[in-house]
Amino acid sequence: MIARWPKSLRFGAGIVLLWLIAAVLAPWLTPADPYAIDLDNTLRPPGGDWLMGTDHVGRDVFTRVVFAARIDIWMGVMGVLAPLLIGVTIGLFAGYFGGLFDSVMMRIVDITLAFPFLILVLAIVAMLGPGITNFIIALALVAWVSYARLIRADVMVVKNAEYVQAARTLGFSSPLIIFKHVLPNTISPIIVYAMTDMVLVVLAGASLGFIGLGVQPPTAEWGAMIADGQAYITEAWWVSFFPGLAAVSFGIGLSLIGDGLARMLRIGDT
Amino acid sequence: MIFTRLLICCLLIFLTTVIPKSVAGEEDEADIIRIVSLYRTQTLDPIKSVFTGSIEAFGQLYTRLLRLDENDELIPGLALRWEISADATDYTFFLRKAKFSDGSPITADDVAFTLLRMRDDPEAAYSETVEDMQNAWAIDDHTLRVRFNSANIPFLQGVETAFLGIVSRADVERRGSVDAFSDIPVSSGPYQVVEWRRNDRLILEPNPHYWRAGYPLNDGAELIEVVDVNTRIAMLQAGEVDAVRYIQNSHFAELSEDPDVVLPVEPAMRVSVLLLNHDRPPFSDKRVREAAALALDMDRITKAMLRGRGRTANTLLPEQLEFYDPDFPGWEYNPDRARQLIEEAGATGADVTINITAPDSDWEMAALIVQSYWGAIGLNVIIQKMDQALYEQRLEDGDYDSSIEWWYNDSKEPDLAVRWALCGSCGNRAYYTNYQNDRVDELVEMGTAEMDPDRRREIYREIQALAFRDVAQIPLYYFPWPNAYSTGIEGLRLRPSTQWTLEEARRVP
Amino acid sequence: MFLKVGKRLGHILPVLLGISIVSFGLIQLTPGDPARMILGNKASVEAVEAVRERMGLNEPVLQQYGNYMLNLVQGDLGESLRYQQPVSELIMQFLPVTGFLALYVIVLTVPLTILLGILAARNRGRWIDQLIRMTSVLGMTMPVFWLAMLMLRIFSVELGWFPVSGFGTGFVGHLHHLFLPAVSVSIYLIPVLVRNLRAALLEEMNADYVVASRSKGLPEGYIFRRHILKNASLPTLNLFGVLITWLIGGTVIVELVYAIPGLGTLMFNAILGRDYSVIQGLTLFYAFSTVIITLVTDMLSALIDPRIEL
Amino acid sequence: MSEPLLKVCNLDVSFRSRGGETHAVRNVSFDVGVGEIIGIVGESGSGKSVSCRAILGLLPESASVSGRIEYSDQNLLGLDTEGLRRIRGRDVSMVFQNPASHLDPLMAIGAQVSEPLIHHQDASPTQALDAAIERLREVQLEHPEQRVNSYPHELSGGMKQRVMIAAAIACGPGLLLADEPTTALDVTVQARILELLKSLNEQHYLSVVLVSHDLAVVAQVCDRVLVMRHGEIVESGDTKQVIYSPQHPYTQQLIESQPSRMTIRPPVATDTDTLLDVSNIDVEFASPGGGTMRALNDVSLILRQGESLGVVGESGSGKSTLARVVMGLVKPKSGDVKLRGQSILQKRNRLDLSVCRKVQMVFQNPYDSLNPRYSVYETIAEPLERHKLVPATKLDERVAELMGLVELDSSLASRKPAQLSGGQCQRVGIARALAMDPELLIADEITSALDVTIQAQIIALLNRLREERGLSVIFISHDLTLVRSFCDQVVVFQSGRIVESGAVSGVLEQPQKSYTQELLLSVPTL
Repeated sequence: MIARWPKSLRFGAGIVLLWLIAAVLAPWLTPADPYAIDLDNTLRPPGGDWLMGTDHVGRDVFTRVVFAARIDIWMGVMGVLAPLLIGVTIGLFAGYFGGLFDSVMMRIVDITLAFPFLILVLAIVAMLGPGITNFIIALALVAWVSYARLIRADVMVVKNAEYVQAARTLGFSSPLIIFKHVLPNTISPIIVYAMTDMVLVVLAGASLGFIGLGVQPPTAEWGAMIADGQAYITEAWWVSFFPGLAAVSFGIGLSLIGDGLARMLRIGDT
Repeated sequence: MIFTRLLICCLLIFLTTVIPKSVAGEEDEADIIRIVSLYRTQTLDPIKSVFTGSIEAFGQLYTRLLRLDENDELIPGLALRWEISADATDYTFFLRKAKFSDGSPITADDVAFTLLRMRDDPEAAYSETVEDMQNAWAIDDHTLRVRFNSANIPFLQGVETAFLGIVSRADVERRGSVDAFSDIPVSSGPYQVVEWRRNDRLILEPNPHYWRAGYPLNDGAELIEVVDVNTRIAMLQAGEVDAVRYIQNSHFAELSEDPDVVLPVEPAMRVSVLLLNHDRPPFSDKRVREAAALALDMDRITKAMLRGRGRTANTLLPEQLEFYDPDFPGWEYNPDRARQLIEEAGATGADVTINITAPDSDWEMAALIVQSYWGAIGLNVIIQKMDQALYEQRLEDGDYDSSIEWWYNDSKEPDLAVRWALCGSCGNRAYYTNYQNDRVDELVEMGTAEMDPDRRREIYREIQALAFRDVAQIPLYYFPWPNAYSTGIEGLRLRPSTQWTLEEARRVP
Repeated sequence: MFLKVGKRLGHILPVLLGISIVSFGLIQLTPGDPARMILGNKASVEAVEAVRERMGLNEPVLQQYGNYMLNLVQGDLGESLRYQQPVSELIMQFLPVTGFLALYVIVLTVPLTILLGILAARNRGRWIDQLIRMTSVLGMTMPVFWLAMLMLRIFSVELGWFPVSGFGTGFVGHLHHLFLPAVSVSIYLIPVLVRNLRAALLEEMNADYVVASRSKGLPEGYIFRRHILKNASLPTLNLFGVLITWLIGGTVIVELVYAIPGLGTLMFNAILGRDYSVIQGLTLFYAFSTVIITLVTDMLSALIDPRIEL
Repeated sequence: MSEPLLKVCNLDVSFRSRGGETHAVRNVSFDVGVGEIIGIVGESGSGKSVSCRAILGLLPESASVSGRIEYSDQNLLGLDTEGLRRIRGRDVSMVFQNPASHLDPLMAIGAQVSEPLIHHQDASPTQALDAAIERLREVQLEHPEQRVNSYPHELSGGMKQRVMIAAAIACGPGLLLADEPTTALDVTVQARILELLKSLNEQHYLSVVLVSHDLAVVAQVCDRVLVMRHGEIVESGDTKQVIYSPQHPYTQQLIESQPSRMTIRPPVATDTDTLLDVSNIDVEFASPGGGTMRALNDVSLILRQGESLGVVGESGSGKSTLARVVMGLVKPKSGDVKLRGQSILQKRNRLDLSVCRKVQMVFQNPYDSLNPRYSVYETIAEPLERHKLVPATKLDERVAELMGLVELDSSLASRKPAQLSGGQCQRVGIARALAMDPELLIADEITSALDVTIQAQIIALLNRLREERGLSVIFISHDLTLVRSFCDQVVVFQSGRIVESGAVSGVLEQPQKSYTQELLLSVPTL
């Protein structure tokens, strides 16, 4: 099975799997407590007791980078899953039934799209208060439109396919047709998009962290760590470099998976 | 073919961007002082905001009756001299001849108008100074009388604050209270506005009619607003600005090694504190508050946060204030006692939030340190970082457990400080902590009216001691202004009262 | 044609109405008080109340919305609560900067995208293709603010080639000041567009009409330019349109890092200061420009592709 | 016979893929004389198109070609890209199967016809355009002066094919390779395109290689025929000789599978009860340009129990719309459909099960009509399971039974559509319909995408089902000969109306309407 995967998919899956393992085994892989501050050992360079050095309050950067995988993976997954579920459901029904529901939903999509993404998220986060859960809620409220649009376009095509017509002539109920016949045949590009989107979610989280509305301290999260560390870039490059490296490698892993999946499922030829 | 065309295209773009450097060269070099700051100019009406950014601008636009010398002592400003009645209710100021930026004379009537406006305008942000004022009127063009209902000692310090910058009665009445201060107000101070690009910068040029002859020493100034601290510092290092307001802990090491930058220790009349909500468990229990204070190793915190640039706070008043008690012992670090108190209060494992504003890496760092110390005595600390508006709202609503803050006083006069920070009945619920001690409130009123300096000293000493023992707030440290300056200019500093000596600044020849 | 454009513009009215309702609702639900944000925390409760009263914030929500819409119908976006300056004036103050930046990004992005897209597609699977793909992924996964900060440190502070902040004066000055910001945005945009163009090119290269053109004996270069590139440009053009709309509202971070007084900075400050009318006005402006840009993209598509009707 | 224009010797083509090498063409040799039309016939995958494309070097990079291809003594296989380019379009040119996809949608047709002139004869754009107008006139495109500025999507399929031919003959080549040039077209259009090719051949002494899956088409215009199967030529020779005395068994099978040659004895309906009564159906669709388009106009017909009704007409004439109205997939504007006297017009989105069980449909496109994610077993079992038509314990048994009924090997049960052939897919579609145990089966062009031999098998299967189960069938087809051999009654559709109807023997032997006559005349027969 794996042997038949495209090279990029195997490579990408490998990277992501490594991070998954790191996230699960974080407490056993790391030498320190990710939240323990040590004011006697701030901004220590990499090497010796600290594989990747320490940050401005003396926390072990390596430990935090590994622990951050937990948050970032969770954020990526939830930040994609929630809008995916909402968007796919709405897109499926809107595309399949058309009519008033479709028109209303598409107007809502228009409205959401016309809002600048980051600003909408910013407003929602300001409204609900900061924190990772609210960030994901904000994402879900905004990002579903991309999924809805994507799947709706495909549903419009697939619903006219003869096998869907056939399912109708067999007297199947609409939900059955939608979930058993339409959904499985429209979901592949969504999955590929979701992979790219996951990169964007992690990045958006980091951007929000830069404005200070991302995850709450002292949570170890790559974006927040980069944002915290960049102030020390001349004094202690390692504080932001290693989380940056982690985020980029995770992003590359996801992109490669997206590429590979696209190739395997023959969606476009990338 | 298509490739060559595209390549040429890319090349052209590159050239057009790199060439300007050599063609345009340096921009015009008039002697303009540029200051970049996190803080925004929100309004140009001196009574309408107490936010730092606005105050810094007010000082440049509006002169006051008194001003400060280089040692920050009161000296004559617009008023050449003044007399105070024996019961300290009547103040008479004798004004010098001076003009507004529009060329009209500054009269005693304008000053009276300024004072009354602050007292009467419902939108006046901070009118404590003139709250008790009975009236202010011009005896003649150059003589002003101010009368209070009862003795008012702090007033003299109060007239120096930027909020009492003198505005033109004729202009305010002509344009109206709102329009007179939008865009280009009539100024009485060293500068007048060239352009106010809201959300970006305030561009100033010298006021040709400024009464201090020969000042400003420069050709103008720009107060620039930039959100990101890294950008502010990069601007200084690239020579785009002459001074940076509010650098953070993270950049001290880098900047102190930069030969073109100076990092003077500029005292500020402010104190960094941990606000505790007295209305909400667990901090409604004095034992928990005390434990929270005892749990903190203040000297370690100060050292970590200030890198040797300031002192641990030993009382709740800024050290620059008059009647500050330098001998007060402050908190000792005693985690064992703290843990014991927490257990006694049954607060072990209690959830406690610390609110901080974002994005501010220093507050985050302080919060992390406090979290670690409080965690050691059995409190479960949750840090909540939020944007300023939300933060203020929560503070005002009393919807918080604790909060890392600093506050400053506009003058050396402790009256305003205690009213603001410690007096439970003075309007702000002791800085929204809901701290209430009737004796403190009583002492505050006594302090305002007491004329004998020694007795005043006793009053404020008692206030400091009482509030400290009640753990009204936990004082952390006194910290200087974290400003950085280019070595290319001289004469510029930020006074303890948040005023620039901009008119005295100039480029080093 | 004009009729269709008019009809399209007519369609945006309900969208704009929806947006105004949503943004109004969002603002009302967001905690924080604009009056407090002007006066400061030392200000008395009475002063805050007085300011709220003047701003009309104490009126019932529906009435506030009604007033707002009444003004809007007359073409008035209202006044900034914080600055008492007409919102339209504020937008006009910041718009040229963002507009210039957006154009700059387009000028940087388009030729490079075409160049790299073609290089990658024509050398599919070879090292140059792999290199372009890997750098693209890198460009996409690098946090914008981090990259921007690094470039600022290297090119502005260390090397002194470009200014750190601001917009500069004169056309050349603008070009010079906005170079790094434009590059920062392009580094994110180009990979997205190159991937898209590469995929479209590869798809078109296998199209039937390409074989047919070859059977007519047309030179490969000609086929590529006149047939493949033109056909492949359509999806990329659409994506480009989407990205430009994103650009107008999405350069907040870049604007903050390079201290550029653009619309993103304005929006950021308005949100932080709870300057309701500015947030509303800007949101509507964004929405409107999104629709206009989409319309322009569609018109361009229709110009290239005779099958597309507006 | 003089020296041949094109000589193909021992042509071998194989494709490299991840799975290894596949041989598409083996040892193919033939030649084409000056002014000759030769036909290459074969079913899908027989290597006919590949051989044709190999001549001009138009195969993808993964193909490796060996052998010799000589055009006027020049070995085409030995030429570099530039050399080949000079030959293409000038000496040898090609027209393709699907004119819609082989024309650049973004370029005006005038420019597309001018292109070879500009590149081979250094003509200026205006000269080339004038010449292009001439060529378009030659291929009998009406009003070529105005049409040059049209885009492909504004033309009909036949017109597009004419444009492609005009571009191919623009530089006056000696040889035209025509790869299934009429497959996607209606019969009447097909006839005219074939006529055009013939006249070009006569007027310009143009040699033509005509590739087709339809032996009848080839027989109509070609001097000689090659029959290909599995990449090899199995028989070749003079057209008459191959058709009347085929040597190879495959050729024989091919000829026997021709609808006109099919030896099917349709069962005669004995029951005279009316099963389906369609009366005065009007259907309107919103057309993309605004306004409405009338797809069916006052259509009425009657189907008796056990009968087979043929519905014929060109594409867009409303045949399929009728099927969808009967199935309840399309709601008519007015009119009624009665099954055994009861109206079955649907109100709700979900179709009424009682109607579904009586009327079932089989679709045109074998692959598209099956859910690509379902195995054969799942596809057939789904209706049984959902509607609980059999107890769960009997499910496997019933699926096996249905598969047997449509002559599907039980080993295919776990396969997905992508792993099946077109004919197998179509059998699965029939089995799925039969699972509902219907009385009426609507077959909508179910063989049009299949090779003739497979078509013959499917028709035989349908016929058997009619015989065994007394199934009534509405058989929709564009192929009149097929209808003639399979149906009792026929209705002829033109532009949404029924122009003629009646018993097959009557209508098709002695058509009354000119349209029906034209349809009949256009059908190529052996």
